[in-house]
Amino acid sequence: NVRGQLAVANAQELLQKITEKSYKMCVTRPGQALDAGERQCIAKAMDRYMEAWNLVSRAYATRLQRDSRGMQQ
Amino acid sequence: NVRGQLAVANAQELLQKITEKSYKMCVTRPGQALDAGERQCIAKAMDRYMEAWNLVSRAYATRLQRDSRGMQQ
Amino acid sequence: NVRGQLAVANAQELLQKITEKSYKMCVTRPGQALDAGERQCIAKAMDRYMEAWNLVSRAYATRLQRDSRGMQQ
Amino acid sequence: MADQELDPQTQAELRQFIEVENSKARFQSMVHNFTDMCWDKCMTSVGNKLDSKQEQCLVNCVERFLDTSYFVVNRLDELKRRA
Amino acid sequence: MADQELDPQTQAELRQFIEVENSKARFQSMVHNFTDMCWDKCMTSVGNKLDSKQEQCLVNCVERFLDTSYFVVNRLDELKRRA
Amino acid sequence: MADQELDPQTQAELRQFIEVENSKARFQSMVHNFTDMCWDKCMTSVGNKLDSKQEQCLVNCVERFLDTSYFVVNRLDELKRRA
Repeated sequence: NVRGQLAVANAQELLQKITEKSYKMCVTRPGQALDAGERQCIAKAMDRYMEAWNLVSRAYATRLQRDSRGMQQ
Repeated sequence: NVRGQLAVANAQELLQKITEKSYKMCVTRPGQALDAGERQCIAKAMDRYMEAWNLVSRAYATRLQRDSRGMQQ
Repeated sequence: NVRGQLAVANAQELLQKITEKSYKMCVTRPGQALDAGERQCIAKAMDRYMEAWNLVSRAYATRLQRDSRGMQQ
Repeated sequence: MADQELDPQTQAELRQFIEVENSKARFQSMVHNFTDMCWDKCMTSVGNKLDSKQEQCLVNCVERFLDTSYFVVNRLDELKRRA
Repeated sequence: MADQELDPQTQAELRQFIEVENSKARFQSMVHNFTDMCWDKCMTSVGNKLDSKQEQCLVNCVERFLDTSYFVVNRLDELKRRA
Repeated sequence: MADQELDPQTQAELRQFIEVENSKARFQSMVHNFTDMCWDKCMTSVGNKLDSKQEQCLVNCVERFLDTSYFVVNRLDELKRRA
Protein backbone atom coordinates (compact mmCIF):
# COMPACT_ATOMS: atom_id res chain seq x y z
CA ASN A 1 0.00 0.00 0.00
CA VAL A 2 1.87 3.04 -1.34
CA ARG A 3 -0.46 5.61 0.24
CA GLY A 4 -0.19 4.01 3.69
CA GLN A 5 3.61 3.80 3.54
CA LEU A 6 3.80 7.48 2.60
CA ALA A 7 1.58 8.44 5.56
CA VAL A 8 3.69 6.34 7.95
CA ALA A 9 6.96 7.86 6.67
CA ASN A 10 5.46 11.34 7.05
CA ALA A 11 4.33 10.66 10.64
CA GLN A 12 7.75 9.20 11.56
CA GLU A 13 9.55 12.22 10.12
CA LEU A 14 7.26 14.56 12.07
CA LEU A 15 7.76 12.55 15.29
CA GLN A 16 11.54 12.70 14.91
CA LYS A 17 11.57 16.45 14.26
CA ILE A 18 9.24 17.10 17.23
CA THR A 19 11.49 15.09 19.55
CA GLU A 20 14.65 16.83 18.32
CA LYS A 21 13.24 20.35 18.51
CA SER A 22 11.54 19.83 21.91
CA TYR A 23 14.72 18.33 23.37
CA LYS A 24 16.86 21.14 21.97
CA MET A 25 14.53 23.85 23.26
CA CYS A 26 13.53 22.38 26.63
CA VAL A 27 16.38 20.15 27.89
CA THR A 28 19.37 22.47 27.68
CA ARG A 29 21.17 20.85 30.65
CA PRO A 30 20.12 17.19 30.85
CA GLY A 31 19.85 16.16 34.55
CA GLN A 32 18.98 12.93 36.40
CA ALA A 33 15.39 12.98 35.12
CA LEU A 34 13.01 15.19 33.13
CA ASP A 35 11.67 17.64 35.71
CA ALA A 36 8.16 19.12 35.75
CA GLY A 37 9.27 22.31 33.97
CA GLU A 38 10.95 20.35 31.20
CA ARG A 39 7.88 18.15 30.68
CA GLN A 40 5.62 21.17 30.49
CA CYS A 41 7.97 22.82 28.00
CA ILE A 42 8.11 19.65 25.85
CA ALA A 43 4.30 19.40 25.84
CA LYS A 44 4.02 23.01 24.66
CA ALA A 45 6.79 22.64 22.08
CA MET A 46 5.05 19.54 20.64
CA ASP A 47 1.75 21.36 20.26
CA ARG A 48 3.39 24.45 18.77
CA TYR A 49 5.50 22.35 16.36
CA MET A 50 2.39 20.65 15.02
CA GLU A 51 0.64 24.03 14.68
CA ALA A 52 3.71 25.40 12.89
CA TRP A 53 3.75 22.35 10.55
CA ASN A 54 0.11 22.94 9.64
CA LEU A 55 0.62 26.67 9.15
CA VAL A 56 3.68 26.11 6.95
CA SER A 57 1.82 23.46 4.98
CA ARG A 58 -1.08 25.87 4.28
CA ALA A 59 1.28 28.76 3.44
CA TYR A 60 3.25 26.58 0.99
CA ALA A 61 0.10 25.18 -0.66
CA THR A 62 -1.36 28.71 -1.04
CA ARG A 63 1.89 29.93 -2.57
CA LEU A 64 2.08 27.04 -5.05
CA GLN A 65 -1.51 27.77 -6.16
CA ARG A 66 -0.84 31.51 -6.50
CA ASP A 67 2.34 30.86 -8.53
CA SER A 68 0.61 28.36 -10.85
CA ARG A 69 -2.25 30.83 -11.48
CA GLY A 70 0.36 33.51 -12.23
CA MET A 71 1.98 31.29 -14.84
CA GLN A 72 -1.31 30.58 -16.62
CA GLN A 73 -2.12 34.28 -17.13
CA ASN B 1 22.98 9.27 -20.19
CA VAL B 2 25.15 8.88 -17.09
CA ARG B 3 27.29 11.96 -17.74
CA GLY B 4 24.26 14.22 -18.24
CA GLN B 5 22.54 12.97 -15.09
CA LEU B 6 25.68 13.63 -13.07
CA ALA B 7 25.90 17.19 -14.40
CA VAL B 8 22.23 17.84 -13.63
CA ALA B 9 22.57 16.46 -10.08
CA ASN B 10 25.65 18.62 -9.55
CA ALA B 11 23.86 21.77 -10.79
CA GLN B 12 20.82 21.05 -8.58
CA GLU B 13 23.01 20.54 -5.52
CA LEU B 14 24.81 23.83 -6.23
CA LEU B 15 21.50 25.66 -6.74
CA GLN B 16 20.15 24.36 -3.44
CA LYS B 17 23.29 25.33 -1.51
CA ILE B 18 23.31 28.80 -3.08
CA THR B 19 19.67 29.38 -2.12
CA GLU B 20 20.19 28.15 1.45
CA LYS B 21 23.37 30.17 2.05
CA SER B 22 22.04 33.36 0.42
CA TYR B 23 18.81 33.15 2.42
CA LYS B 24 20.68 32.49 5.67
CA MET B 25 23.09 35.37 5.09
CA CYS B 26 20.76 37.97 3.58
CA VAL B 27 17.22 37.37 4.89
CA THR B 28 17.74 37.33 8.66
CA ARG B 29 14.28 38.73 9.44
CA PRO B 30 11.89 37.71 6.66
CA GLY B 31 9.41 40.57 5.98
CA GLN B 32 6.45 41.11 3.63
CA ALA B 33 8.69 40.98 0.54
CA LEU B 34 12.38 40.81 -0.39
CA ASP B 35 13.52 44.43 -0.20
CA ALA B 36 16.15 46.02 -2.44
CA GLY B 37 18.95 45.49 0.08
CA GLU B 38 18.12 41.82 0.44
CA ARG B 39 18.04 41.31 -3.32
CA GLN B 40 21.40 43.01 -3.71
CA CYS B 41 22.85 40.87 -0.92
CA ILE B 42 21.46 37.66 -2.50
CA ALA B 43 22.95 38.60 -5.90
CA LYS B 44 26.37 39.13 -4.31
CA ALA B 45 26.14 35.98 -2.17
CA MET B 46 25.28 33.94 -5.32
CA ASP B 47 28.29 35.25 -7.21
CA ARG B 48 30.63 34.77 -4.24
CA TYR B 49 29.31 31.23 -3.60
CA MET B 50 30.06 30.23 -7.19
CA GLU B 51 33.53 31.79 -6.94
CA ALA B 52 34.09 29.96 -3.64
CA TRP B 53 32.95 26.67 -5.24
CA ASN B 54 35.44 27.12 -8.09
CA LEU B 55 38.26 28.09 -5.74
CA VAL B 56 37.58 25.11 -3.46
CA SER B 57 37.38 22.81 -6.48
CA ARG B 58 40.81 23.97 -7.74
CA ALA B 59 42.34 23.78 -4.23
CA TYR B 60 41.07 20.24 -3.73
CA ALA B 61 42.22 19.08 -7.20
CA THR B 62 45.68 20.60 -6.63
CA ARG B 63 45.93 18.89 -3.26
CA LEU B 64 44.91 15.49 -4.65
CA GLN B 65 47.59 15.81 -7.37
CA ARG B 66 50.25 16.86 -4.86
CA ASP B 67 49.37 13.95 -2.54
CA SER B 68 49.40 11.39 -5.35
CA ARG B 69 52.84 12.61 -6.53
CA GLY B 70 54.03 12.35 -2.91
CA MET B 71 52.92 8.73 -2.76
CA GLN B 72 54.74 7.78 -5.98
CA GLN B 73 58.11 9.03 -4.70
CA ASN C 1 29.88 -10.73 3.80
CA VAL C 2 27.10 -8.73 5.49
CA ARG C 3 28.80 -8.62 8.90
CA GLY C 4 32.08 -7.31 7.45
CA GLN C 5 30.33 -4.63 5.38
CA LEU C 6 28.47 -3.44 8.47
CA ALA C 7 31.71 -3.19 10.46
CA VAL C 8 33.41 -1.24 7.67
CA ALA C 9 30.46 1.18 7.35
CA ASN C 10 30.49 1.68 11.11
CA ALA C 11 34.24 2.39 11.17
CA GLN C 12 33.93 4.85 8.25
CA GLU C 13 31.08 6.70 9.94
CA LEU C 14 33.12 6.94 13.16
CA LEU C 15 36.18 8.16 11.24
CA GLN C 16 34.17 10.87 9.50
CA LYS C 17 32.57 12.09 12.72
CA ILE C 18 35.96 12.14 14.50
CA THR C 19 37.51 14.20 11.70
CA GLU C 20 34.59 16.65 11.62
CA LYS C 21 34.41 17.14 15.39
CA SER C 22 38.21 17.41 15.85
CA TYR C 23 38.47 19.94 13.02
CA LYS C 24 35.55 21.98 14.36
CA MET C 25 36.94 22.01 17.90
CA CYS C 26 40.68 22.39 17.20
CA VAL C 27 41.12 24.26 13.88
CA THR C 28 39.00 27.37 14.42
CA ARG C 29 41.19 29.58 12.19
CA PRO C 30 42.84 27.40 9.54
CA GLY C 31 46.40 28.65 8.86
CA GLN C 32 49.26 27.63 6.55
CA ALA C 33 49.73 24.28 8.32
CA LEU C 34 48.44 22.40 11.36
CA ASP C 35 50.56 23.75 14.21
CA ALA C 36 51.72 21.74 17.25
CA GLY C 37 48.87 22.96 19.43
CA GLU C 38 46.28 21.98 16.82
CA ARG C 39 47.78 18.51 16.41
CA GLN C 40 47.79 17.96 20.16
CA CYS C 41 44.16 19.11 20.37
CA ILE C 42 43.15 16.80 17.49
CA ALA C 43 44.87 13.82 19.17
CA LYS C 44 42.98 14.49 22.41
CA ALA C 45 39.66 15.11 20.65
CA MET C 46 40.07 11.77 18.79
CA ASP C 47 40.67 9.84 21.99
CA ARG C 48 37.83 11.58 23.83
CA TYR C 49 35.43 11.05 20.90
CA MET C 50 36.10 7.31 20.93
CA GLU C 51 35.65 7.23 24.72
CA ALA C 52 32.41 9.19 24.35
CA TRP C 53 31.22 6.75 21.63
CA ASN C 54 31.88 3.78 23.92
CA LEU C 55 30.22 5.45 26.90
CA VAL C 56 27.15 6.40 24.84
CA SER C 57 27.00 2.88 23.41
CA ARG C 58 27.00 1.32 26.92
CA ALA C 59 24.47 3.88 28.23
CA TYR C 60 22.10 3.19 25.33
CA ALA C 61 22.46 -0.61 25.63
CA THR C 62 21.80 -0.44 29.40
CA ARG C 63 18.73 1.71 28.81
CA LEU C 64 17.32 -0.62 26.15
CA GLN C 65 17.74 -3.59 28.54
CA ARG C 66 16.12 -1.71 31.42
CA ASP C 67 13.18 -0.65 29.23
CA SER C 68 12.64 -4.17 27.86
CA ARG C 69 12.66 -5.62 31.41
CA GLY C 70 10.12 -2.93 32.38
CA MET C 71 7.82 -4.00 29.56
CA GLN C 72 7.95 -7.68 30.56
CA GLN C 73 6.82 -7.00 34.14
CA MET D 1 8.58 -5.16 -16.18
CA ALA D 2 5.02 -6.46 -16.30
CA ASP D 3 3.90 -3.40 -18.29
CA GLN D 4 3.28 -5.43 -21.41
CA GLU D 5 0.54 -7.38 -19.67
CA LEU D 6 -1.44 -4.25 -18.71
CA ASP D 7 -3.88 -2.63 -21.11
CA PRO D 8 -3.12 1.01 -22.07
CA GLN D 9 -5.83 2.55 -19.85
CA THR D 10 -4.64 0.73 -16.71
CA GLN D 11 -1.09 1.76 -17.52
CA ALA D 12 -2.11 5.42 -17.80
CA GLU D 13 -4.06 5.27 -14.53
CA LEU D 14 -1.11 3.66 -12.77
CA ARG D 15 1.27 6.29 -14.10
CA GLN D 16 -1.03 9.07 -12.91
CA PHE D 17 -1.41 7.48 -9.47
CA ILE D 18 2.39 7.30 -9.11
CA GLU D 19 2.78 10.91 -10.23
CA VAL D 20 0.22 12.19 -7.74
CA GLU D 21 1.76 10.19 -4.86
CA ASN D 22 5.26 11.42 -5.81
CA SER D 23 4.16 15.04 -5.81
CA LYS D 24 2.48 14.53 -2.42
CA ALA D 25 5.71 13.08 -1.04
CA ARG D 26 7.73 16.01 -2.45
CA PHE D 27 5.27 18.50 -0.94
CA GLN D 28 5.45 16.89 2.52
CA SER D 29 9.23 16.69 2.37
CA MET D 30 9.39 20.44 1.59
CA VAL D 31 6.98 21.18 4.47
CA HIS D 32 9.25 19.21 6.84
CA ASN D 33 12.31 21.18 5.67
CA PHE D 34 10.55 24.56 5.89
CA THR D 35 9.09 23.87 9.35
CA ASP D 36 12.51 22.74 10.62
CA MET D 37 14.30 25.82 9.26
CA CYS D 38 11.60 28.37 10.13
CA TRP D 39 11.08 26.93 13.64
CA ASP D 40 14.73 27.79 14.40
CA LYS D 41 14.28 31.28 12.89
CA CYS D 42 10.95 32.18 14.49
CA MET D 43 10.45 30.15 17.68
CA THR D 44 12.83 31.20 20.44
CA SER D 45 10.21 30.35 23.09
CA VAL D 46 6.88 28.48 23.22
CA GLY D 47 3.66 29.64 24.86
CA ASN D 48 0.10 28.28 25.01
CA LYS D 49 -0.42 29.05 21.34
CA LEU D 50 1.48 30.53 18.40
CA ASP D 51 1.31 34.29 18.84
CA SER D 52 0.59 36.54 15.85
CA LYS D 53 4.27 37.55 15.55
CA GLN D 54 5.37 33.91 15.38
CA GLU D 55 2.67 33.08 12.84
CA GLN D 56 3.67 36.02 10.66
CA CYS D 57 7.34 35.07 10.95
CA LEU D 58 6.66 31.43 9.94
CA VAL D 59 4.62 32.45 6.88
CA ASN D 60 7.14 35.14 5.83
CA CYS D 61 9.99 32.67 6.36
CA VAL D 62 8.44 30.25 3.83
CA GLU D 63 7.42 32.99 1.38
CA ARG D 64 10.80 34.77 1.38
CA PHE D 65 12.69 31.47 1.07
CA LEU D 66 10.70 30.68 -2.06
CA ASP D 67 11.27 34.26 -3.32
CA THR D 68 15.00 33.73 -2.77
CA SER D 69 14.88 30.44 -4.65
CA TYR D 70 13.08 32.02 -7.64
CA PHE D 71 15.38 35.05 -7.57
CA VAL D 72 18.45 32.77 -7.70
CA VAL D 73 17.08 30.63 -10.56
CA ASN D 74 15.99 33.67 -12.61
CA ARG D 75 19.29 35.45 -12.10
CA LEU D 76 21.26 32.33 -13.13
CA ASP D 77 19.18 32.11 -16.32
CA GLU D 78 19.85 35.79 -17.02
CA LEU D 79 23.60 35.40 -16.45
CA LYS D 80 23.62 32.39 -18.81
CA ARG D 81 21.72 34.29 -21.54
CA ARG D 82 24.09 37.26 -21.31
CA ALA D 83 27.19 35.02 -21.36
CA MET E 1 13.61 -14.96 -5.22
CA ALA E 2 15.46 -18.20 -4.56
CA ASP E 3 13.41 -18.80 -1.38
CA GLN E 4 11.61 -21.77 -2.86
CA GLU E 5 14.86 -23.67 -3.16
CA LEU E 6 15.72 -23.30 0.57
CA ASP E 7 14.30 -25.71 3.15
CA PRO E 8 12.18 -24.09 5.90
CA GLN E 9 14.86 -24.33 8.62
CA THR E 10 17.50 -22.56 6.48
CA GLN E 11 14.93 -19.90 5.61
CA ALA E 12 14.17 -19.29 9.28
CA GLU E 13 17.87 -19.10 10.16
CA LEU E 14 18.50 -16.68 7.32
CA ARG E 15 15.60 -14.48 8.38
CA GLN E 16 16.88 -14.41 11.96
CA PHE E 17 20.42 -13.57 10.81
CA ILE E 18 19.11 -10.62 8.77
CA GLU E 19 16.98 -9.41 11.68
CA VAL E 20 19.91 -9.51 14.12
CA GLU E 21 22.23 -7.69 11.69
CA ASN E 22 19.55 -5.07 11.00
CA SER E 23 19.04 -4.39 14.69
CA LYS E 24 22.83 -4.12 15.17
CA ALA E 25 22.99 -1.58 12.32
CA ARG E 26 20.09 0.42 13.82
CA PHE E 27 21.77 0.37 17.25
CA GLN E 28 25.09 1.63 15.85
CA SER E 29 23.36 4.31 13.80
CA MET E 30 21.60 5.57 16.96
CA VAL E 31 24.93 5.55 18.87
CA HIS E 32 26.50 7.67 16.09
CA ASN E 33 23.61 10.17 16.26
CA PHE E 34 23.65 10.36 20.06
CA THR E 35 27.44 10.75 20.28
CA ASP E 36 27.33 13.52 17.63
CA MET E 37 24.55 15.44 19.39
CA CYS E 38 25.77 14.90 22.97
CA TRP E 39 29.39 15.73 22.06
CA ASP E 40 28.22 19.21 21.02
CA LYS E 41 26.16 19.54 24.23
CA CYS E 42 28.76 18.24 26.70
CA MET E 43 32.26 18.68 25.27
CA THR E 44 33.28 22.31 25.07
CA SER E 45 36.92 21.37 25.69
CA VAL E 46 39.01 18.17 25.71
CA GLY E 47 41.51 17.06 28.36
CA ASN E 48 43.57 13.91 28.94
CA LYS E 49 40.44 11.94 29.77
CA LEU E 50 36.68 12.46 30.04
CA ASP E 51 36.10 14.13 33.41
CA SER E 52 33.25 12.99 35.64
CA LYS E 53 31.10 15.99 34.70
CA GLN E 54 31.48 15.24 30.99
CA GLU E 55 30.72 11.53 31.55
CA GLN E 56 27.59 12.37 33.54
CA CYS E 57 26.51 14.89 30.90
CA LEU E 58 26.93 12.37 28.06
CA VAL E 59 24.93 9.67 29.88
CA ASN E 60 22.20 12.13 30.94
CA CYS E 61 22.08 13.51 27.41
CA VAL E 62 21.25 10.06 26.00
CA GLU E 63 18.84 9.15 28.82
CA ARG E 64 16.89 12.41 28.70
CA PHE E 65 16.70 12.34 24.89
CA LEU E 66 15.10 8.88 25.12
CA ASP E 67 12.80 10.16 27.91
CA THR E 68 11.79 13.03 25.62
CA SER E 69 11.14 10.61 22.77
CA TYR E 70 8.92 8.36 24.95
CA PHE E 71 7.14 11.40 26.43
CA VAL E 72 6.32 12.69 22.95
CA VAL E 73 5.06 9.31 21.70
CA ASN E 74 2.94 8.67 24.80
CA ARG E 75 1.45 12.15 24.74
CA LEU E 76 0.58 11.82 21.04
CA ASP E 77 -1.20 8.49 21.77
CA GLU E 78 -3.10 10.16 24.61
CA LEU E 79 -4.15 13.11 22.44
CA LYS E 80 -5.34 10.66 19.76
CA ARG E 81 -7.38 8.62 22.28
CA ARG E 82 -9.03 11.74 23.66
CA ALA E 83 -9.83 13.11 20.20
CA MET F 1 23.67 -9.41 -15.93
CA ALA F 2 24.23 -9.03 -19.65
CA ASP F 3 28.01 -9.10 -19.11
CA GLN F 4 28.35 -12.47 -20.80
CA GLU F 5 27.13 -11.00 -24.06
CA LEU F 6 29.84 -8.28 -24.14
CA ASP F 7 33.31 -9.00 -25.47
CA PRO F 8 36.20 -8.50 -22.98
CA GLN F 9 37.39 -5.20 -24.45
CA THR F 10 33.94 -3.58 -24.29
CA GLN F 11 33.59 -4.85 -20.73
CA ALA F 12 36.92 -3.27 -19.74
CA GLU F 13 35.99 0.04 -21.39
CA LEU F 14 32.62 0.05 -19.67
CA ARG F 15 34.20 -0.67 -16.29
CA GLN F 16 36.70 2.17 -16.78
CA PHE F 17 33.95 4.58 -17.84
CA ILE F 18 31.97 3.77 -14.69
CA GLU F 19 35.05 4.17 -12.51
CA VAL F 20 35.89 7.57 -13.98
CA GLU F 21 32.30 8.83 -13.61
CA ASN F 22 32.15 7.54 -10.02
CA SER F 23 35.35 9.32 -9.09
CA LYS F 24 34.04 12.53 -10.71
CA ALA F 25 30.84 12.25 -8.66
CA ARG F 26 32.84 11.67 -5.44
CA PHE F 27 35.06 14.67 -6.23
CA GLN F 28 32.07 16.97 -6.82
CA SER F 29 30.34 15.72 -3.69
CA MET F 30 33.48 16.54 -1.64
CA VAL F 31 33.66 20.01 -3.25
CA HIS F 32 30.02 20.64 -2.26
CA ASN F 33 30.73 19.60 1.34
CA PHE F 34 33.93 21.66 1.57
CA THR F 35 32.34 24.78 0.07
CA ASP F 36 29.36 24.48 2.44
CA MET F 37 31.58 24.08 5.54
CA CYS F 38 34.24 26.63 4.55
CA TRP F 39 31.65 29.21 3.48
CA ASP F 40 30.33 29.26 7.06
CA LYS F 41 33.89 29.48 8.42
CA CYS F 42 35.24 32.16 6.07
CA MET F 43 32.36 34.24 4.70
CA THR F 44 30.75 36.42 7.34
CA SER F 45 29.95 39.10 4.74
CA VAL F 46 29.93 39.35 0.94
CA GLY F 47 31.41 42.14 -1.20
CA ASN F 48 31.87 42.69 -4.94
CA LYS F 49 34.47 39.94 -5.08
CA LEU F 50 36.22 37.48 -2.79
CA ASP F 51 38.91 39.47 -0.96
CA SER F 52 42.38 37.98 -0.48
CA LYS F 53 41.68 37.13 3.17
CA GLN F 54 38.54 35.19 2.24
CA GLU F 55 40.35 33.38 -0.59
CA GLN F 56 43.21 32.40 1.74
CA CYS F 57 40.73 31.26 4.39
CA LEU F 58 38.79 29.08 1.91
CA VAL F 59 41.97 27.39 0.61
CA ASN F 60 43.39 26.90 4.12
CA CYS F 61 40.04 25.56 5.31
CA VAL F 62 40.14 22.79 2.66
CA GLU F 63 43.85 22.06 3.15
CA ARG F 64 43.71 21.89 6.96
CA PHE F 65 40.57 19.74 6.87
CA LEU F 66 42.40 17.23 4.67
CA ASP F 67 45.44 17.46 6.98
CA THR F 68 43.14 16.70 9.92
CA SER F 69 41.65 13.75 8.07
CA TYR F 70 45.11 12.28 7.27
CA PHE F 71 46.33 12.96 10.81
CA VAL F 72 43.35 11.08 12.27
CA VAL F 73 43.75 8.09 9.92
CA ASN F 74 47.53 7.85 10.50
CA ARG F 75 47.18 8.11 14.26
CA LEU F 76 44.48 5.42 14.30
CA ASP F 77 46.80 3.10 12.32
CA GLU F 78 49.61 3.82 14.78
CA LEU F 79 47.39 3.13 17.80
CA LYS F 80 46.29 -0.15 16.20
CA ARG F 81 49.91 -1.23 15.51
CA ARG F 82 50.97 -0.47 19.08
CA ALA F 83 47.93 -2.25 20.56
